[in-house]
Amino acid sequence: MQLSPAGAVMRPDINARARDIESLSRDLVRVLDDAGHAVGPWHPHLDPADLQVGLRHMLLTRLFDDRMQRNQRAGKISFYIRSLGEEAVSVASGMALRPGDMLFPGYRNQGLQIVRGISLVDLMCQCLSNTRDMCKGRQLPVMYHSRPGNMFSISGNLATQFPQAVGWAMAAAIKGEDRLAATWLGEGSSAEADFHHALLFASVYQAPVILNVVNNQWAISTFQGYAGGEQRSFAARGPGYGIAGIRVDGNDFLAVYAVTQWAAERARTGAGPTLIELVTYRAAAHSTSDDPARYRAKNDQEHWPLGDPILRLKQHLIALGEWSEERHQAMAAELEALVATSWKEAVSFGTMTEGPRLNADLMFEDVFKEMPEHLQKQRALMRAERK
Amino acid sequence: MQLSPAGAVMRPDINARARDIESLSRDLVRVLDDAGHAVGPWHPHLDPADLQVGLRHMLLTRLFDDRMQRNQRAGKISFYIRSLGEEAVSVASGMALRPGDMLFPGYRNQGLQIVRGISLVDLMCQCLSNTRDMCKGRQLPVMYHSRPGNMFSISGNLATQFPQAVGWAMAAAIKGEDRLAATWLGEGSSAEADFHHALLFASVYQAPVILNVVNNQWAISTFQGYAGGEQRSFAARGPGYGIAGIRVDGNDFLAVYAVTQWAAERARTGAGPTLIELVTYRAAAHSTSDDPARYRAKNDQEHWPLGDPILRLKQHLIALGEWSEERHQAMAAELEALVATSWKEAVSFGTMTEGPRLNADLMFEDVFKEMPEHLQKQRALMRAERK
Amino acid sequence: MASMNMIQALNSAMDIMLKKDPSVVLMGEDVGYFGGVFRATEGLQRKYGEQRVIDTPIAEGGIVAAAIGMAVNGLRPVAEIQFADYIYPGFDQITSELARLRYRSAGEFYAPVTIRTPCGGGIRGGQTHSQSPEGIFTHVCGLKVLMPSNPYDAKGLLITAIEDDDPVIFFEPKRLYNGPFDGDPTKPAVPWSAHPKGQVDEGYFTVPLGKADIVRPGGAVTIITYGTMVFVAAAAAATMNLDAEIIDLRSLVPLDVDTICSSVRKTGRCVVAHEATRFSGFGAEILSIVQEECFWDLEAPIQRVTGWDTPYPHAFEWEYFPGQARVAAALKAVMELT
Amino acid sequence: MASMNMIQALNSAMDIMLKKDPSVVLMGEDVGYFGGVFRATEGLQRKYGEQRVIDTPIAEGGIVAAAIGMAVNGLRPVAEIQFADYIYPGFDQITSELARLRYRSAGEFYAPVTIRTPCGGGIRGGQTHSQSPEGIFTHVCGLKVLMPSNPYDAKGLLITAIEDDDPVIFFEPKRLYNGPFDGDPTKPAVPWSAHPKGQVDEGYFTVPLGKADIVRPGGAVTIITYGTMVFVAAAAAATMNLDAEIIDLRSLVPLDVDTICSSVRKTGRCVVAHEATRFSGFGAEILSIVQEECFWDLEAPIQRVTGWDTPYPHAFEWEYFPGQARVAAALKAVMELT
Ligand SMILES: Cc1ncc(C[n+]2csc(CCOP(=O)(O)OP(=O)(O)O)c2C)c(N)n1
Ligand SMILES: Cc1ncc(C[n+]2csc(CCOP(=O)(O)OP(=O)(O)O)c2C)c(N)n1
Ligand SMILES: [Mg+2]
Ligand SMILES: [Mg+2]
Repeated sequence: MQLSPAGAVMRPDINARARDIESLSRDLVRVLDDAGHAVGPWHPHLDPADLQVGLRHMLLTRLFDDRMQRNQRAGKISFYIRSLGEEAVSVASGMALRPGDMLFPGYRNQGLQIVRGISLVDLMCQCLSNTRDMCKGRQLPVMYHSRPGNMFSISGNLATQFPQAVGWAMAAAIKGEDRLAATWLGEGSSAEADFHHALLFASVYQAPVILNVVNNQWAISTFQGYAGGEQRSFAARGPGYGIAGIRVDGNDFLAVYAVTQWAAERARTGAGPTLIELVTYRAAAHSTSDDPARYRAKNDQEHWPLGDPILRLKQHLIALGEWSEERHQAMAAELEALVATSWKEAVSFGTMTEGPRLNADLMFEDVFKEMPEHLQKQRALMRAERK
Repeated sequence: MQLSPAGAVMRPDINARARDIESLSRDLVRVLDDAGHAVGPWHPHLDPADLQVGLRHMLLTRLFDDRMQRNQRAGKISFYIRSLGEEAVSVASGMALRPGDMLFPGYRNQGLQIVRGISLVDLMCQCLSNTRDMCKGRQLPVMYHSRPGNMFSISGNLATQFPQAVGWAMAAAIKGEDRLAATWLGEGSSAEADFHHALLFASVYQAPVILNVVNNQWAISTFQGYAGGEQRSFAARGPGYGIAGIRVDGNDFLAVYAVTQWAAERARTGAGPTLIELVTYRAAAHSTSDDPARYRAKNDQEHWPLGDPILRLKQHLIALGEWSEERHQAMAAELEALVATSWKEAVSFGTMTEGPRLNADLMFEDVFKEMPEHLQKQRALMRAERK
Repeated sequence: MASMNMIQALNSAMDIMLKKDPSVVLMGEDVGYFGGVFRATEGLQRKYGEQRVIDTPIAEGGIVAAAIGMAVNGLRPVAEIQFADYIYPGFDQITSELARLRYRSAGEFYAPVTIRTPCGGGIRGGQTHSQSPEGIFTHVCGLKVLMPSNPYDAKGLLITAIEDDDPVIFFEPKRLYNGPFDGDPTKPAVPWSAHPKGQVDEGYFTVPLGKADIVRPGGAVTIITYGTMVFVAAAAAATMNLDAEIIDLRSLVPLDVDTICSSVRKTGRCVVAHEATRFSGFGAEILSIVQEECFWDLEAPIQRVTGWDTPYPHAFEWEYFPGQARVAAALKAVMELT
Repeated sequence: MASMNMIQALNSAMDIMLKKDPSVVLMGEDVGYFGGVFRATEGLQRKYGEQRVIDTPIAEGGIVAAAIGMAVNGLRPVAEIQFADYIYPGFDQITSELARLRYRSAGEFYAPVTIRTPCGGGIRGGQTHSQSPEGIFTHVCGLKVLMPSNPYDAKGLLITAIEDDDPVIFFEPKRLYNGPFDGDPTKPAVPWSAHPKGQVDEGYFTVPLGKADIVRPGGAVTIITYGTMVFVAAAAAATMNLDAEIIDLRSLVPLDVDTICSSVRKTGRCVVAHEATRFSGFGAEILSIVQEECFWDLEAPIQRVTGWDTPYPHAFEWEYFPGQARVAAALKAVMELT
């Protein structure tokens, strides 16, 4: 993999023309060097307090994931997908955007939910399909949404959110709002037609949108090469469509933050859309239904050069004198406790096996705004069956 | 529009890596200068006899088009699509390929049919849906095919042939044949998902295929900008996917021939696929159902810098001392006569209004290899109806 | 009241909604500057600007996806798919996304998108300009599916569709754009100006979803149909001097089961007619419902009149089209006249 | 004879065809090195190489298109769509191209592509891993549509499909991969080894297309079903001590109308059962044909047993699934026991 040293990549003006900054799609923007120092033109110069918030969000994301994974193994939920090793991808870009910006996430962006302050209990209740499930029991675990949080409903169908985000951004422009849309998909999903439609429409209408390809090297069992990643970076698709493409170290909190901020300013000032490739690594199995031992070497990750986003930001904060092992332990313990109490509360609203259950009548609602006759009839039959 | 002077663009080695020759996707390969001389590294040094054949094919294509247009106006056929001004796009690339190479054309590539020697009578009978129609009356005019001619069935659904050609080429590689596939679509059609799938699969499997985007500036009423052409050349999509992209003057017979030959050698030697953008101009209406006066200036074409492919090749041959006005007149007269006699023969097999008609039973054949019961039943009902 | 053909009626509906509701936008291939290949959006970009009437790339999947995103951001997109035969590249976004969004987000997100698309044959369009795929969409829960048969309904239903908060697939039988058509291509074309349903209120009005229209009341047999076949069926019954009750469904989803069943209970005989292919076509659902609801009232088996189970062949358009002869055969059978 | 579950039977069919015919290739997401998310192609890439068992990008539209091109060049691709819920991105290439190629080229070109895809619910897959979209494909003329319900048929039909020169959409009810399922999730799972249809010839054999299987002969009522519902229907009838004739269609297109109709003529009563949603589902076509062909033999209205017209909800899987209770209700009604 082509790595640029930290600080080496230029930071062009936010209204640079896509064709003049193509090298960004081949380089790799990095800010944190191996010693944990922030260097180069992309250094976002964030307030230490913000960095600590970022660290907290990432750690909470990981602890939440760990707990949910165990809950799935314990048969409490049917399915789960972790974002282990990819926490910076969601947390840093989420923090670089404004609350009013609309997010169209994929299923591995739980860090965005954390950044947007969705309560753990709400997330857990969705995974439990219980009486407080925001999806009323209709979706698989992790398929969250939040209208107040400006986070679009996650689809089980890969990549569909990508061109939808562009449409949302086109509407923002039509309405003259300065809100932008940001969306994420995996490098494997970039093979779907929706990816092409998103780039094309973003280019033709110069929509205020940020298109993020999370290149975690794997798509279930297939390496990124099967999505075209061997021939060319995913960021390089951008210039091909006449939109800016930029490749960034997805495990470098500062770099992801800086690049997202740059792209957001471009979008907000009418300089056009940006395609960001976030280079990271799927450290865990694809999902709780998957066993990576069947298709990749156990030590595959050890060869991974970009490290752990949490450790790297922690190291940086310590180097700044703004953090310590002790404070880190304390925060970990606090967050562990938060996750534990949240889970206790969540299960009080029911699990797959115990406690209150959703009313099955809900199955027939929201197919349409008003329930048509044939569904009312079917609901009645269903009730009769359950007697 | 970005024009390079004739002879100015470098001709890289056929096994150059896509990433090292990206400039080809921005430049415009041209061989014929304004005086009609062939210059520069892309000069294919064709035998004058071959140039005369090319001229003949292009002129025949145009005269065939003119005649079929008039036949449609006269109510003899239901619909027609001309390729006026784009004759070199099909004729030159068709001549640069081998008879064994498989062609997946669009509906405006009649020049390929001429190059492959499909008889005018066969083409006319298809347009007439008459008793000798190769499509047995099932397709709109111009939706030709020829298995012996290695030309795939033309679809009314835009762009679908693009990834199919890649699949065909993948199979050729799997079978270890050195045949390649070539396909064409319009710049407007490049917006369809199939275009993306074709580039992606061609890149991932390094298939021996030539992907041609015929940029004739218009897609019915919309300018190429609506397909993303304003932001970037269509050839530039190639490098984004890690495949060679090259932009060529589509009205320059020699340039189109040379570029196609170069791409064919790449494919045949395993150097990978090539995306070719053929820059040309749709001089006529989109089809007989269209009236361009509603959406483009009458004199739009006069501003077109790349001229008429037939006149340019004629001028070149005359400059070579290999052609003359007299010979041109004679050839035109001969071809006019050929078209006229072909039409006479074609109509003897029936028209929409007169002469023999296809047996309507044919409607039920070829839905499946063998006719299933329900279709036999429906055929019987249809026969009863017609009594 | 003004005399309008179906194109003018559709244009009027969109014009009125563009004026009435700033969130309404039109989009599609050639719909903007040009006004659409069938002229349905003619003049509207000039009147409302490029931000409201949008030319799009040739990518039906992208059009539907963008429309969904726009709708989620508060707009009411009316997307034109140039021919129903070309709706399939958008099928995933329609089926997996547009139809499911409200459900999967428990009502927090929804996309009030209307997809207009010309369907049906009889215009020498061959197999890729003649299809009637409505049956497929009636099987996708979460979609409303409409098909008007005349200018008045076209305008009223399109306005209703645009204002509806659920996604609507709006099929336009293109053979009826310029006039009613009784299935006989040899007869001179009749313009809408000569037909009462061609008299259309110039202002805002709506036609309700889920309400069928009894085009002709009758007691002998019920003909359930929609789109192009409405006039063909009427003509066939008239020629046979049959006192047929002819029901124009207009709305396939939701379906007006009451009107259908009370008619069949009255007549005891039923023919279902559409232009689409027969096998697993929408006629099968109608027939099934009638059989389930009215079995004891049926005096003869319900008959289906449809296109054949083949693509729509360019040369055999009229052998393919379910014309009066095919309707007559079904009526004979259901009336046990044979 | 060996005891095989459905996955092993499918794997055996592909193994045999890869060995027998060098033009057969397998392709799809995760099918190669990994052997497929349901393990159907396990070990085959190791055995036949990357040229014959091909991992593809995640692009169902591209997979189908490439398969068509390969088939036109003389190969016989067997493409796996990881879940039937994800077949829609390939819908245009399937409907406009794969199904129409032979017709539009008057037989000069055709594409013998088999598309395998797991369908149906009962595995807690939620709305995007549980769909049964077979009805849609039965409406597309030019496609053959199959759905086996057991290992023996799965192997024999898949071999037949691969050798067939027409395109075949091959649906695999994933709930039946590991064993027959009577609709009661609380019962311990039964393995195929305990079932006669789990005894499968290890060699080459075929099961003919268009031939339904009379799973249980009977005289009181005809139950026409396929896929997951075969065992549910049998169990429900057994519990009611009904002498039901149970027909497993196996092949939806072509459809075995003779077997269906001779059974209904005999029993005079009919229930149609599938897991897919009801409205415009394939059950409507079956019901229609029976009504048209056997009207005078029917002693009671034909009943449909189906999934509800909603997406397949994660939390209400068993309230959604057409289990024994729903079948029993239909049987009661058709037997006029109520
Ligand atoms: C349209 C569609 N096709 C296939 C699938 C099955 N599927 C779910 S996740 C996945 C892999 C996605 O990989 P990638 O896009 O790289 O995301 P990652 O899992 O690495 O985050 C596949 C094939 C799906 N959900 N939707
Ligand atoms: C899938 C699909 N969508 C829309 C159409 C209608 N249509 C036919 S030709 C055309 C314009 C194509 O323009 P372009 O690709 O540039 O080719 P050109 O006509 O310029 O040669 C359109 C929109 C179609 N045939 N198929
Ligand atoms: Mg990935
Ligand atoms: Mg064009």
